[in-house]
Amino acid sequence: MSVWNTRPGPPAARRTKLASSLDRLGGRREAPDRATGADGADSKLLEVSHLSTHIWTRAGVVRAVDDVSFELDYGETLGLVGESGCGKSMTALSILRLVPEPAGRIVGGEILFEGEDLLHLSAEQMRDRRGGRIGMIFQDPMTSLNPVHRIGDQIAESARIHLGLSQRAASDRAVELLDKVGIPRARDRARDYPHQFSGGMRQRVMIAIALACDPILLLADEPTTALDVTIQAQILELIVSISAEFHTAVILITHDLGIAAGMCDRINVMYAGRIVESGAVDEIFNRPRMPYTSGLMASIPGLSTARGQPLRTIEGMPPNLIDPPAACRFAARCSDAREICHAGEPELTSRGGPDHHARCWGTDTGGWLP
Amino acid sequence: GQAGPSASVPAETGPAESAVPSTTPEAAVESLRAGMVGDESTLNPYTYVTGFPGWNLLMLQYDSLLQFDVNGEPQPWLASGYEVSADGLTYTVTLVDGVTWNDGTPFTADDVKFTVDYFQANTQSRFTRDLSGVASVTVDAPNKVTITLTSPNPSFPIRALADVPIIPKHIWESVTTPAEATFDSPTNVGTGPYKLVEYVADQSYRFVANETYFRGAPAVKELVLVQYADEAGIVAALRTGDVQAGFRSISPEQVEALAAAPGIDVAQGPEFTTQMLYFDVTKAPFDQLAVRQAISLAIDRQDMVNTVYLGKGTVGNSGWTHPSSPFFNAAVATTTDVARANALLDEAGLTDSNGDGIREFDGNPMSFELLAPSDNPLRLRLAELSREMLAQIGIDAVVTSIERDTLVNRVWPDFDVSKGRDYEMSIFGWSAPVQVDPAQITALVASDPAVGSINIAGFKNAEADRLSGEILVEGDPTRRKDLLGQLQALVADQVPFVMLLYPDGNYAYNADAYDGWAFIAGQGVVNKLSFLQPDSRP
Amino acid sequence: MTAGGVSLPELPEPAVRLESTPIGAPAAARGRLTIDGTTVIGLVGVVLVGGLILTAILAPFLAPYDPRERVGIPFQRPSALYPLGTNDIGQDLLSELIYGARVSLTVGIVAATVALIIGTTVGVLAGFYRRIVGSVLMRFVDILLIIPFLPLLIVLAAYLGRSLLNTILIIGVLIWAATARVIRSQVLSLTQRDYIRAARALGASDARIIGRHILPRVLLLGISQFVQATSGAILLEASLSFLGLGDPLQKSWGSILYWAQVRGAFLTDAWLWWVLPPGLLIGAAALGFALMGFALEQRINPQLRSGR
Amino acid sequence: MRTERRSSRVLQYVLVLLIAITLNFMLPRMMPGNPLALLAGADVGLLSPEQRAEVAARAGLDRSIVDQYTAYLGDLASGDLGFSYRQKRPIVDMILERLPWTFLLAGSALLFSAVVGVALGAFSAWRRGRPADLTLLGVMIALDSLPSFWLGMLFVSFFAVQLGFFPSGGAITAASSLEGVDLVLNIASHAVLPVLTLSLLSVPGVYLTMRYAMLSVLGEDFIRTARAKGVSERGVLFRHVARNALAPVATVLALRLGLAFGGTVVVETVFSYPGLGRLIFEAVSGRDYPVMQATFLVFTVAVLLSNLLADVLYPLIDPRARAT
Amino acid sequence: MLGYRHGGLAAVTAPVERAAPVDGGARDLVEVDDLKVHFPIFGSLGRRHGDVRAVDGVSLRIRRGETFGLVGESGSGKTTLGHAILRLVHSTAGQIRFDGQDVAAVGARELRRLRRRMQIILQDPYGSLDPYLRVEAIIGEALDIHGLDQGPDRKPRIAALLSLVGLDAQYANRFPHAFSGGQRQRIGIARALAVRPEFIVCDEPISALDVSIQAQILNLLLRLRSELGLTYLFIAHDLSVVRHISDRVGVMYLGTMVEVGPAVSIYARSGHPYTRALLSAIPVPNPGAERRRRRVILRGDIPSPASPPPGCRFHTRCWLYEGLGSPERCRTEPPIPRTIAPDHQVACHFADETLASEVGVVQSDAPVQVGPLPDVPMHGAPMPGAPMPGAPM
Ligand SMILES: Nc1ncnc2c1ncn2[C@@H]1O[C@H](COP(=O)(O)OP(=O)(O)OP(=O)(O)O)[C@@H](O)[C@H]1O
Ligand SMILES: Nc1ncnc2c1ncn2[C@@H]1O[C@H](COP(=O)(O)OP(=O)(O)OP(=O)(O)O)[C@@H](O)[C@H]1O
Ligand SMILES: [Mg+2]
Ligand SMILES: [Mg+2]
Repeated sequence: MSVWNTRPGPPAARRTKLASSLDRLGGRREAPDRATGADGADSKLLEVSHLSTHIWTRAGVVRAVDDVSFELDYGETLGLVGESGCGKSMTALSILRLVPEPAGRIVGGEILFEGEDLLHLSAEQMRDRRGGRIGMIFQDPMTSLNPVHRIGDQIAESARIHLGLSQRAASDRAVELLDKVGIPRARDRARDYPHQFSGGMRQRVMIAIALACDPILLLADEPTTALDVTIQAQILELIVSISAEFHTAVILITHDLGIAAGMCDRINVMYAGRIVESGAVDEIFNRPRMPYTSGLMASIPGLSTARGQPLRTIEGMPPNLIDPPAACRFAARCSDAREICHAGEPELTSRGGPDHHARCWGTDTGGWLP
Repeated sequence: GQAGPSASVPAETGPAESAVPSTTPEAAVESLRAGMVGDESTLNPYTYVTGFPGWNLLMLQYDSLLQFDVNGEPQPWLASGYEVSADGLTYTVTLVDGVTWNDGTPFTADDVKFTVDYFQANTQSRFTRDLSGVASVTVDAPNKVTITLTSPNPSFPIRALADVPIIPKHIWESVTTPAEATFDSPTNVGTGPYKLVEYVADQSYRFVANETYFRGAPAVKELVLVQYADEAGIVAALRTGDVQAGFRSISPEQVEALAAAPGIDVAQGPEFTTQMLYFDVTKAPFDQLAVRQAISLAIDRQDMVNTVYLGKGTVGNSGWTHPSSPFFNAAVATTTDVARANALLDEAGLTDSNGDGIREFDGNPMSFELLAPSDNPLRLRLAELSREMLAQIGIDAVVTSIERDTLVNRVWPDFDVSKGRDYEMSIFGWSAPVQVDPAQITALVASDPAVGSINIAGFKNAEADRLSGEILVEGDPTRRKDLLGQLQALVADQVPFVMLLYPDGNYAYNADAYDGWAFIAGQGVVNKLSFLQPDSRP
Repeated sequence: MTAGGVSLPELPEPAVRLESTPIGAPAAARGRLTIDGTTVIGLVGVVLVGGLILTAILAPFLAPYDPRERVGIPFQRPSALYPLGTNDIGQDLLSELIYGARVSLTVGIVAATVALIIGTTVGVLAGFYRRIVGSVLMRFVDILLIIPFLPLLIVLAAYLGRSLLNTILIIGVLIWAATARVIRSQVLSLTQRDYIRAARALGASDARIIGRHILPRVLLLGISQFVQATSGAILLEASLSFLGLGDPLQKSWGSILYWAQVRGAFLTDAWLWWVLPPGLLIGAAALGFALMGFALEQRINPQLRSGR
Repeated sequence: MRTERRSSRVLQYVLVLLIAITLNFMLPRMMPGNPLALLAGADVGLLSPEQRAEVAARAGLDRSIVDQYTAYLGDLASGDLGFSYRQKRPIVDMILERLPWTFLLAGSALLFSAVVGVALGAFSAWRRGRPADLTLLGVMIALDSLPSFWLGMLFVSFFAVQLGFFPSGGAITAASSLEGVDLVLNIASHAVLPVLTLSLLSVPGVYLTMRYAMLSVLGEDFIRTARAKGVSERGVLFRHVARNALAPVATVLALRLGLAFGGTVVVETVFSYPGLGRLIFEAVSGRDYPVMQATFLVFTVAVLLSNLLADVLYPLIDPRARAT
Repeated sequence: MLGYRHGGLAAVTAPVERAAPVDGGARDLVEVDDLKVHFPIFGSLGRRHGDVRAVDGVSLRIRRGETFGLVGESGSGKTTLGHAILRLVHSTAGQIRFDGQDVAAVGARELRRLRRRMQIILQDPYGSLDPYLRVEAIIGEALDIHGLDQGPDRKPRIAALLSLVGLDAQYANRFPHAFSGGQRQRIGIARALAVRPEFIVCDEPISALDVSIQAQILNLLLRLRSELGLTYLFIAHDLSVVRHISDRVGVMYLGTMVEVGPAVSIYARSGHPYTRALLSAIPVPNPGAERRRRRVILRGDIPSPASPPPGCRFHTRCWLYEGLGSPERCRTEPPIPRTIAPDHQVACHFADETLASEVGVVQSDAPVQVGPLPDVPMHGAPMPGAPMPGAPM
């Protein structure tokens, strides 16, 4: 039994035993000090600005990600929440430049990662970032592993590509990682194939793959949605402890506000291809400024809501991303919408706290922006 | 298919009109390659497969007592001569001296007696049938045997003496199941001009000349037969030079094309196979003479020869016998007259009462199924042309192409005419032996199944039966010819079937490679004479 | 051999799904070019097949002669009078070719229809009544698929005799197994669908479920199978006719080739006008249907559309 | 469970084999026509009824169908395929003589089409949606739509008859005492056209399978995982896509091995090639029951063996099928 | 029959005939006794390798008018139990009585009548509607099968059903693909309501939906229950949802019922370590509460239902078992349910120890006030005949 506390400790620099042993093994380049970043406290690990990703379909161009900007600090966990189809996955895939081509294309913006614009890297350089500095975990562990390769090899592949390890060293490392993510008898299990693993174990393997090269950024796209609630808890615990231990920044994509509340330092709420609210987790949950965010939270029957009572709902459904309205995209579903809401689109503006932004015509004080 | 001829043609009939120039090869040809179709197994008397060319190839290694000459007449061969007793029952045969089997053992009269006894004891359909009338064989001397028949048989020399291969006693006496015995180079022993030295199933045969052959060393030292899937394969191989001769008659459309090819000649001549139009004369309306006569009159045989055989055939004679036959009754005329045919039908009251272009009988339209074998394109075409011609006299023939064996089974169930028949009309034909032995016409028309064994039309006519009976026992050649002429006239008049045409044999070869071919009428070039020096030929 | 016609491979349990992609869920990624390409491929197929069907229908107006009539002397070279020459008994080859479209296309389409009917029936029954009926039927299908095809075809053709109807029946009866398999796996997955369960819960009878929910769903798949089977059937008819196992008296493209073969046309110059055209037409017809089938399959099977 | 699975699979094959054997026995006998003509030779009509009966009895045709069947099974069990009516030789010999030729044709054609088909299929999948892919796809579907006999006929007509490059038929220049390299060259020159015909016709099948398999693998989630690991395009294509596509492709190839046997019928007929395919065609047209039965059986066994091969191969390639 | 034209909503869906309870209303609507549903595992030649014991000895009572919530991990047999009650799967052993009638024993005709009284709403709104049929046909099929409202009554009745679930009547002509998930689920509900059932199995009807839509559907179900007096078996894996809607809750694990009790009691004082673990695993959208919470993480995976562990099926993953030093009882003896509170049974040998533990106890936090709740009457109170406001699209 393990009883744990969700929060990682204060983001102090910690190099773990595993991390340093990996350094020894791979003799890889030394990462800049992960607590502060190479260029001092000012610079962020990831700065996404005005990112737009479109998908061409027969019906028209889907603006899956529409002018999205956000930042991520070293070691920080950022939640990306929102309804299905709002562009969360596309955002993550855009960062890795894995948007399904040729239908999808990043049409604009800039993604500064450790100071470099990922969109300007060559394919070769980009591959070097993928799986190296940036790891990714996908939603469905049942299909995300190659069924014909051994578990160990799939983990080792990353290490071999990015750390240039020998076959032997790479597989030793795979065993070490498997052990790390809590697979018992790791050395034996490394020789198994994915189908011999349960869903939860596969997701652990996915995490091991993502962590194989000690990434500085981990993208987790709904890593627990496909899992049972008790297994979900196992995986979440793993991600938390690992990210704390490796001091890895995490972008956690989820539609479960509960998970976001428990896991994240900061939250970005997305709606119809845009970020509509962002801020520190307590700010977002305790003082939501966007009716959409509060609506989402109110729709969840919590342990504290009155049983049997109707819940607050958000009626209607998100707009079509092929031809989004020029107004506030949420206006059509917003119970507080006024004329202005249907007239023009508000900017993402600072609210209340320094790190709290919302895209709403309503003001903090309950009034309305001009 | 075709079967090897076992009868003679009279001397006055020349072989092929386009007779092959008989050159005298100065030196023997080293090797000759010829193409054939279909495997003939190990080529001994019990295993060869078809009458043609199986029997013909068999006889390259074996000899019979008599041998056809190029005119198709039986001549002394292993027998230096024979005498027939007055009652026609006893044949005394004298053998040539100094003949040896190709394994060195001397050939004697014992081998002849053994051969007859063996074929009688171990059924081989053709030879057992040939020898079925033999009561006994006695060896009078090492070079003399007496063969006694149970009843007189004027066809005996043609059908038995010139047909049955003599087999070596010292080899065969230990063979108990001949059809299943394995024959190979040491056991394949004959007296013939060639010895089979190599057989690769489905691919080839290799014969080498018997240099000590009693008629002299053959003109071709090595003979290689290559098997092809079909005629086209042979033609292609002839053109590419893979083979120098085709042991199969080339279809008419290829003749000109091949003859035009450099170095390639085509030997043409009569083959006694037949193409006929049959109907079940036991069934209405074919039981009416007028209908049969009208059909015969409606068929334009020349058109068929020209269109389907491109002229490479002989127009059928309504008396059935080939004009080249010594027994041909020249008085029997064959006419095409559509108007008279229509008149005949009108007279018989078979008119087209409903104006649909088809006559009626007993209220039924004169519409019949005309069977044609699906594997024989030329017969299919003959059927199509027949349909067209019969349409002119208000008879609707619906051509049905069916599997050859199915057709045979319907026309001739279990090969037994006493079992009846299940067809209306059919294109059918007989192999060469049926035409070569003039007496065989009786088998076509006699109503007693024992005599009319191939009377598949179900024809029954008292006069025909009488004539048949006489023909079978008549020993006097002139009288026999007269009787045969009468029967031909009767056939032409009664129309038990419609004789359409006799196809020609066309054998392509490369004249530069070898040119010594002997075309035996009704048999073609595939025979041992083709490979003997001209002075060795009878 | 031409056995299955276009052998779009059957992968273990093809995952054929017909649902339109749910709104909101990421649709299978589609390359623009692939879609366009598929459309073009399908259109080429439609044009080919349409052209040939039109030819067949308009044969009496297009053909210069009655193909059964001997209009010239045999074995003529092409001339103004006979654009493709004459055959071995003087029938006009061009007219034969034009009328041949009727037989070849009829055999193809009707045989494929027979296969579609049997295959769909067996597939639906085997998929719906999975246990006993299903396993018995599928064992039968297995055996049919394992028995050497062409030999069986040859024997059946020989047994049943030659007629157009028999050719159609033989081909139809032998090629349904593949259709049955594909349909069955589709039905198997359909019966697991929730809306079938819902219909059951409403008290719907088996007949109603099959008729209303299963059949309409397998229809599209059936059509794609049908189109591909047509292509195969046309080739089979040609092969059978060529081997002399069809009805040589029917004017089909295969039988024209049969006559060309038995009368030695391909050993002479005649291959140019006697052998080439019918072969090309057979190819064109088979290709037309195959292309249509291919395009249809691309549309139906989302797995084929994906790939990034 | 694993052994049980395997044993039940074997059971299934035995069942199919039994049914095939029975069918093989029944089908030739269902054919119209009388084998007597063959047994007795062309002059059967001139035989007396007694002689005919004797001939039939010698071939065992006089016995009841059940007797014939049990005798047939008994002979099969002892490896005796019977005696040819037509060639009057043990069928085992005939088949053994022809088997190598068919193996040569089918084997080389399969090898050729496997290499070419897999390579082109992979290429197409890699260029999916581009003009090169679509062109190749069109060509392959077109090739697949050509009748095999026609292609063979054209080859004979063009390469053998008109140009004289290759022999027009046969497997080897008959009765030529060739040895060593000459022999090999001779055999090879005979095999070129039939192998080419067979290959051209089976390349599309392999190609389409490969392309299809690769495309469906390309759409799988784990390919995205591989990309996210930073695997290069080549690595994705070879290590991940091709490796996964291998299982269906190998299965199809194994199954084709069995089908290739049957596929030789037409080509061997066109090229007068002395293989099993021609044997069966000859046997059918000649009503050689025992040969028909035996060749049917060989074809069936070939298909069964190739199915078995596929079954054995699949789990070797796809670990999921190795489930315990 | 009540006319849809004259009555309110109730008239639209009121059961055509409602059999009087056999023994005067005291009887529970659904009675399940020691139910077992086993699925045979077949080999390739149809040989049976064993059984998946999807439901393995479950007993429960569902009272008239109550909502019975069923939770448990994936594969624990919830769906199978629901299907067995409707006889969508054959039960291997045990008894199911609906309103006193043995569901397994009735003939085809009677079964059809029964299925008019019980209905099911399925989890996947995308898979549960035939994409080839128009909405009208989908809902109409329910009417056709039972011969209800045929002829001129059919169209208006379908329209009334649609408006009952908050959809515009003009949608009747559309195909399912034109609808969002939430709308599709409404269509599914309308289909179930078409036959005027008394009892509905809701098999995870909201799991596949977005949070915002989930609330809409939950509200709709709540409203229908109060208006139509429906009885629900509500299956979910989300404990907070179950708690919100249910009167009583059953917790399933590997085919068995490990705990049954009033919702309040279960959430406040669960006596089963598994329930505790489930409770502790629910993430709540409240960073403060999350931070303070003590979670229990179960080790390992759910064992295969084909070979469940002996004794207490949960012992392989049980935190308490570990804490107690692996008592042998848990491994050998299947626990018998016992009552730990009124109407609250637990199948655990060490229920007392569990009760004493703090693990997974839900701290009641101050509710997060996120704005005014819509003015909707409470459970049980009648509601005016207007459809819910703000119907989508
Ligand atoms: N391959 C594709 N083709 C067409 N549209 C696509 C494709 N992939 C995604 N989209 C569209 O892009 C938009 C954003 O998709 P995305 O996958 O980022 O959503 P999401 O927020 O991750 O949703 P979910 O919670 O369902 O995963 C959606 O409207 C989706 O329909
Ligand atoms: N038709 C079937 N055949 C065989 N096994 C089945 C069948 N239906 C269900 N099962 C098995 O029975 C067990 C219980 O399944 P069930 O669907 O009832 O679980 P559940 O609790 O509803 O799970 P979920 O939350 O995933 O819906 C599972 O292991 C499942 O695999
Ligand atoms: Mg997503
Ligand atoms: Mg379920």
